[in-house]
Amino acid sequence: AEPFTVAIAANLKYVFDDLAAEFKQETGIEAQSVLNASGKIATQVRQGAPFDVFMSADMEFPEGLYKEGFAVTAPKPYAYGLLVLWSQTGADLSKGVAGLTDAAIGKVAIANPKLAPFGKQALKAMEFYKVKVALEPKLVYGESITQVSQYVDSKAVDVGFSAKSIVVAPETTGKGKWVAVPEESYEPIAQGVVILKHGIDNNADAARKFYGFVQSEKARAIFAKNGYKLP
Amino acid sequence: MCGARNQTGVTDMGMGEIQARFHLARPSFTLDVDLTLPGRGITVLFGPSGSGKTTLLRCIAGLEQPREGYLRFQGERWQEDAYCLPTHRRPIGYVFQEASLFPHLTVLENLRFGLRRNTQARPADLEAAIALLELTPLLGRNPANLSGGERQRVAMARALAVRPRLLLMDEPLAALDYARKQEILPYLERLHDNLDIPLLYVSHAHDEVARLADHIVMLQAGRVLAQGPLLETLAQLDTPIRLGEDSGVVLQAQVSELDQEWHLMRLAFDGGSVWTRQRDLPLGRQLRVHIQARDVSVAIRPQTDSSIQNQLQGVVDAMAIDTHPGVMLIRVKVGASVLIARLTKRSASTLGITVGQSVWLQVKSVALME
Amino acid sequence: MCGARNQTGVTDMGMGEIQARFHLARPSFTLDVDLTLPGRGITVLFGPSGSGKTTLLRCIAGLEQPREGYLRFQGERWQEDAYCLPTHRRPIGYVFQEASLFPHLTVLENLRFGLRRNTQARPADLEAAIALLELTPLLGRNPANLSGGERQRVAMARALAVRPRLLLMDEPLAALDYARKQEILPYLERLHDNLDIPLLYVSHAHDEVARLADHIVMLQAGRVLAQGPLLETLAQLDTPIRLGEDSGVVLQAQVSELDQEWHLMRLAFDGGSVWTRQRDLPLGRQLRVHIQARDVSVAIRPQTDSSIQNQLQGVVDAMAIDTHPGVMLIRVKVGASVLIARLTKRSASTLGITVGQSVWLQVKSVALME
Amino acid sequence: MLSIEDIQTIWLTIKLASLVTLLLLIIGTPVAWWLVRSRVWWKGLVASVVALPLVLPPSVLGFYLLLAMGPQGPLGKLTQATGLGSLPFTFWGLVLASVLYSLPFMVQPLHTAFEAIGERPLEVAATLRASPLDTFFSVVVPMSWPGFLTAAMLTFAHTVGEFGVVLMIGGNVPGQTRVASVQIYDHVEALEYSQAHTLAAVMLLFSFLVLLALHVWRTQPNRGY
Amino acid sequence: MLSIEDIQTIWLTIKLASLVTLLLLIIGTPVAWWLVRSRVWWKGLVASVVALPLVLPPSVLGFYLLLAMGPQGPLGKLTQATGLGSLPFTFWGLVLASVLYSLPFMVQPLHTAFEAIGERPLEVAATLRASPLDTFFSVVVPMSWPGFLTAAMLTFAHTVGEFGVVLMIGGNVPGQTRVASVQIYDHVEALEYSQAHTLAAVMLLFSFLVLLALHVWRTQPNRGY
Ligand SMILES: Nc1ncnc2c1ncn2[C@@H]1O[C@H](COP(=O)(O)OP(=O)(O)OP(=O)(O)O)[C@@H](O)[C@H]1O
Ligand SMILES: Nc1ncnc2c1ncn2[C@@H]1O[C@H](COP(=O)(O)OP(=O)(O)OP(=O)(O)O)[C@@H](O)[C@H]1O
Ligand code: MOO
Ligand SMILES: [Mg+2]
Ligand SMILES: [Mg+2]
Repeated sequence: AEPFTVAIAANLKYVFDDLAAEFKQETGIEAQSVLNASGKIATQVRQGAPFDVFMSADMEFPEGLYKEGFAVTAPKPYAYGLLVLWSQTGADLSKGVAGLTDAAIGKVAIANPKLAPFGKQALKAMEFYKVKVALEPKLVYGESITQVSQYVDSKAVDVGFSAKSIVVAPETTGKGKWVAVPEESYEPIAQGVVILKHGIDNNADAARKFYGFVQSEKARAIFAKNGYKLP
Repeated sequence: MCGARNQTGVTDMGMGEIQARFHLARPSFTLDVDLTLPGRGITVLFGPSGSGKTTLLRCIAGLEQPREGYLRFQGERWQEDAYCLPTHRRPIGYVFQEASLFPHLTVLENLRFGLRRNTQARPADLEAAIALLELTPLLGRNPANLSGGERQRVAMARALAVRPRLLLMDEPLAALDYARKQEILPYLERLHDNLDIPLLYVSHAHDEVARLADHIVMLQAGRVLAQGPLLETLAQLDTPIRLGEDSGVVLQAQVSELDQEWHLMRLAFDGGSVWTRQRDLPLGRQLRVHIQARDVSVAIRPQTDSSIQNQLQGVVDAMAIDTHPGVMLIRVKVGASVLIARLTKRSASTLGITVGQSVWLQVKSVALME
Repeated sequence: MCGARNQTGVTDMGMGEIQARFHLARPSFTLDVDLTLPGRGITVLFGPSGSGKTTLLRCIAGLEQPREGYLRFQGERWQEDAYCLPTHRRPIGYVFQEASLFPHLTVLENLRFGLRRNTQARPADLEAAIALLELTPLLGRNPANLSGGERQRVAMARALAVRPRLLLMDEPLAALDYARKQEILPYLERLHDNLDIPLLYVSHAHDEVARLADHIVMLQAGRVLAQGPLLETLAQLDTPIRLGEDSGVVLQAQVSELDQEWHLMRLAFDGGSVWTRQRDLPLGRQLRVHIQARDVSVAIRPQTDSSIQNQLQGVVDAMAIDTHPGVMLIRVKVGASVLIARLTKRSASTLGITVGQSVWLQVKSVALME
Repeated sequence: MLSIEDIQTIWLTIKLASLVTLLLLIIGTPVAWWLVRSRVWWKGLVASVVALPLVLPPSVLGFYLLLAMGPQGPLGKLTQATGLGSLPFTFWGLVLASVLYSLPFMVQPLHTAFEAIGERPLEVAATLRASPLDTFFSVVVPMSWPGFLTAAMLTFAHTVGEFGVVLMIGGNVPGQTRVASVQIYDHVEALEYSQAHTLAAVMLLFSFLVLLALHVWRTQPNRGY
Repeated sequence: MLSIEDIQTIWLTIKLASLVTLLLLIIGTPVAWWLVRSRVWWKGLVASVVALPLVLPPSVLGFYLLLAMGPQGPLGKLTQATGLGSLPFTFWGLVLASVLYSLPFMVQPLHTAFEAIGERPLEVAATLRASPLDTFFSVVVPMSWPGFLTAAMLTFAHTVGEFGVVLMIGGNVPGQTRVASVQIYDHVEALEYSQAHTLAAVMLLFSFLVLLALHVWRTQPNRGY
């Protein structure tokens, strides 16, 4: 039989290793991951990609797939992404988003608001603090939230709007400073999961089990540990 | 080049001849020839620089696509209307005016290139060509590391090694020194005696023309000015072919006597004989002798006590002005043969030479060519 | 090529000479020469194919980097130990053995290439070269569309147009026909008379050697076999230089009489005179005549009633065997001059010719070269 | 250090790049030769179209290729009708996409190299009985050796580094379409920088050695070319 | 239809690609010539290093370039010390990155073309008083014209299509570093397919015309080359 394949949004890469290990222990089923940007996964699914379950970085892509019949379950949020401000150049983050207008702070990176939900929410937070116009000249746009992390990591920007899941990851601990963006200033990013038509046709059992597993307590614990807010 | 259409030359009634008719127009030059060349022997293409010698050879090889072309080789159709036998199907050997060796192959690989592609060719031919042209020490070399003459020798051997049925050579000996030419010319002569391969040969060198040509084609500005068997053509005093200082006649002769003591031999021709330096030739051997007009002097009485020992009696047949107004050529019948002498007009006048007069021709023995 | 180091040739006490010493080792060839060439006139490099003529020219041009090299041109240091004047700083004109035109330039652009880069050069020189070599109809053409001879003419004009102080020519006339050679040779002669440019000339053609050379260098297998002024060298019977059929001497002569009626002129040299075809030359004009041994016959008495009108009395000075055992050369002193005659041994024996004997030489007037 | 997965991706990369280079040698050579020899007026159009894939961003090109190769696309319909099955997300789909994308890197240098040979060697070969095909292999190919090496180097290196098209068409399936460039991307996305650096360093070193070997071979004095 | 923003990105792309092509002509030409003429043993190493940027996935290469050009990177320190300021997220940063990334597309075809000229034309030029530099411009450059065109075409097309490096270094800043390739990508990612198709079509058409013009120029019979 075909291996059971889960297409995952790029930001889930390291969480997934924990999830898959746990899932294997529980069910004995090996879940293989295919990583890509959520939008690209959606496009590939429409073109017949052999993916069984899709864990997106937002709700819109799985929603679209469901409406068009490529997904067989309505999308369900499995976790919420949280915004943080991250710096490795020693910028002063104590004044939060409002303090980014300080002349001592140079470039600020956000994910492309057109493409990435994290970017959209970052703009929302800036609007909330009424600094959007003032910050505009400082902004640079990453393709995804990971690229924002690379900008921070390379110290090419002073501050980036990153995800909490990234700054708490073992790979980044101890690198610079981060502060959470208060949740009242934006909407935490709902990330949805769906079973795909290919999954039902080819790996129905594994797909259903995994779909259930993602919402289980064990999985929730893993998400929480990795910096996601739980539904 | 001729398109690689997949037809083969349809064979006709064999006629042993080469019939060539080409019309090829270029911005500043038009080749327009209609020739019937003998199917054996050596035909020399002669003419000033830019007269179309190379272009004509290329047409015959199928390397040019003339607007109008008709070519039949020994009855085989090589070109006619839209039909054109591709070059690689023509059993030719071609020596280009520039040696054109393959730069990516060694000398030996160059030589083997055609051999490998031709079932007719025998390795022995290649070995003979290598020996003749003294290529053994060069075989492993790169063409870029050869001297000009060495390159040309390799190109000749390469063309000879494919055992062609028609040899096309564009000034193959131009870069070679006298001694080497003297070695190669007899080989080309033998080739022509033994193998019956017709050879079209472009040359500017009068000694090559005189020595090799059976047939001569004179080109000028893309047109044929004159053509014919060498002997006839050279004996015509009013021919437009001027071999410069080398006007003369070629006689068919036979070794008729050997003088071992003085290393001389007597060559008999129809109407007389001349003594010349001995060569390693057997009695009875047929050969051609070239007697240049400049080496023939005229007397109205036999001359004695002179080192000129070849004296022939004959009758003045025709007289003509040469290229210079002070000089003239006279044609003298010696038996069935014809010789040409050059002398100043003043001498002709002083001696009172007229057509029909009996004269003594003096030929310096050493000036004969074998 | 010589490295483009930024030194300039240091000028020495001018000596008007070319001193050249090169040692260049290649896998199968070693050039090892030590020459002093005259700083004016024409020096012909002569030798069999592969003897190193091209390599020597390239060393002089600075295109080869010999392991040991020493070169001084008219007192200027061009090469010595590690020092080497880069080619583009040497005031030379070079005609390569293969025409080597720039394929991306038209004929005219090729000709102008050197002109533009040389403040010494004058456009008039280029115009003269274009006229002489009849290049006007070719000026707009692409080198790829030229015939072999046309390419070579363009290459010659290109080298002449830079007004060099030393001309290096590698068989420049090899691809040219007789008539064209006859036009270009006088130009090269004049060049040498008027401009005082020394010319190093590689040639296989004996007529070119005889006609052009003041000095001759004979190369064999990378070494100098013989060298010296042409007149001396050719008059030495035991010289290793064998110009094949063209052995002979060159005499300095003067136009001393014109016969307008018969279009003849008399050329006087030290010890005698000969009649030859008239040329467009004034009375008193100095020139060189080449008398080939094959055109001289020997008699022990004056001859009459013969078309040979030039008879010279002299004394046999030396006798030697020629390349062929049946033939010999004899040297005859005519006044202060020396002539060489070739005759068969049998004739020599029959006539009883010995050293010290008085003889009559017959020279066919038309065989003289101007 | 490198994980077994990393090594698998390297192996897949070498397989893909070698295969693409080989296929492009087979496809690109006649295309380039045709571009040099043909006298039709529209060959300029073809030459330009060949270079076009380059100007699209790889992932966008990948998107269009995916549309073409997908079940509704013209290419997809064709492959399914002919029983070849679906190409996207398979190794052969990757190969096809890379071939299309790297075509100009093969064709352009060969075009230049073929042009530089000129007429004369072809004429000489014809007078020595070599058919046009024979001449091509025995004269044109060896004489344009440096051009072939340049073309192969550019194609190989470009296929190794390619990633936008590969990710789109291949779908990052382990063991099938997850080549090293995608794996490096994965590592970077997971902020596993040290793994990313190691894998990148290995790829660089390997490619450096391949390129160096090709270069040394090319300039070897006594190869006779 | 195209929005004003789209047109701005096209303009930026043309500016970037032209500038990069021009700069690479200036930089790549001496590098390629040196590779052909030099006799030092380590030139093979240099030749291989020149081609190396190709084998890294563009976004990874972009990341390394970003590290180098960032305030702590060696290049960044240099530009800041010399008063050139910070390069990432600026147009000139893009130019620099593209130049590095496209270097092999310029150098490799030129290398092949220069090699094909051989010694003789250089020798002839020297006997006609042309200095080595003069010879280079009056003989080598015109004789390797097709190589220059190939190199310029590949470089131009590749820079137009490049996107991984550009996105990373440029930071997608409108009017400064948001070139057409990034814009098309954004449209596709945002599912704005019709805008993506239009912009892609315009870029394709434009590039096609540029390539076609170069090609026609190259094969024009009476250019004398
Ligand atoms: N490819 C070409 N395109 C245009 N004209 C050409 C081409 N090749 C030769 N010609 C011209 O055609 C004429 C004949 O050239 P061809 O090469 O046949 O002369 P040739 O008799 O061989 O002269 P040579 O003895 O100098 O080699 C010349 O005037 C030459 O300029
Ligand atoms: N680049 C080279 N590398 C190695 N050997 C060479 C090279 N060029 C020439 N030779 C050899 O050096 C010798 C002399 O060559 P050169 O070209 O000087 O001869 P040449 O006297 O000019 O002959 P030709 O009259 O045939 O032109 C020849 O044996 C030749 O094979
Ligand atoms: O789909 Mo993502 O995780 O926003 O790059
Ligand atoms: Mg010719
Ligand atoms: Mg030579």
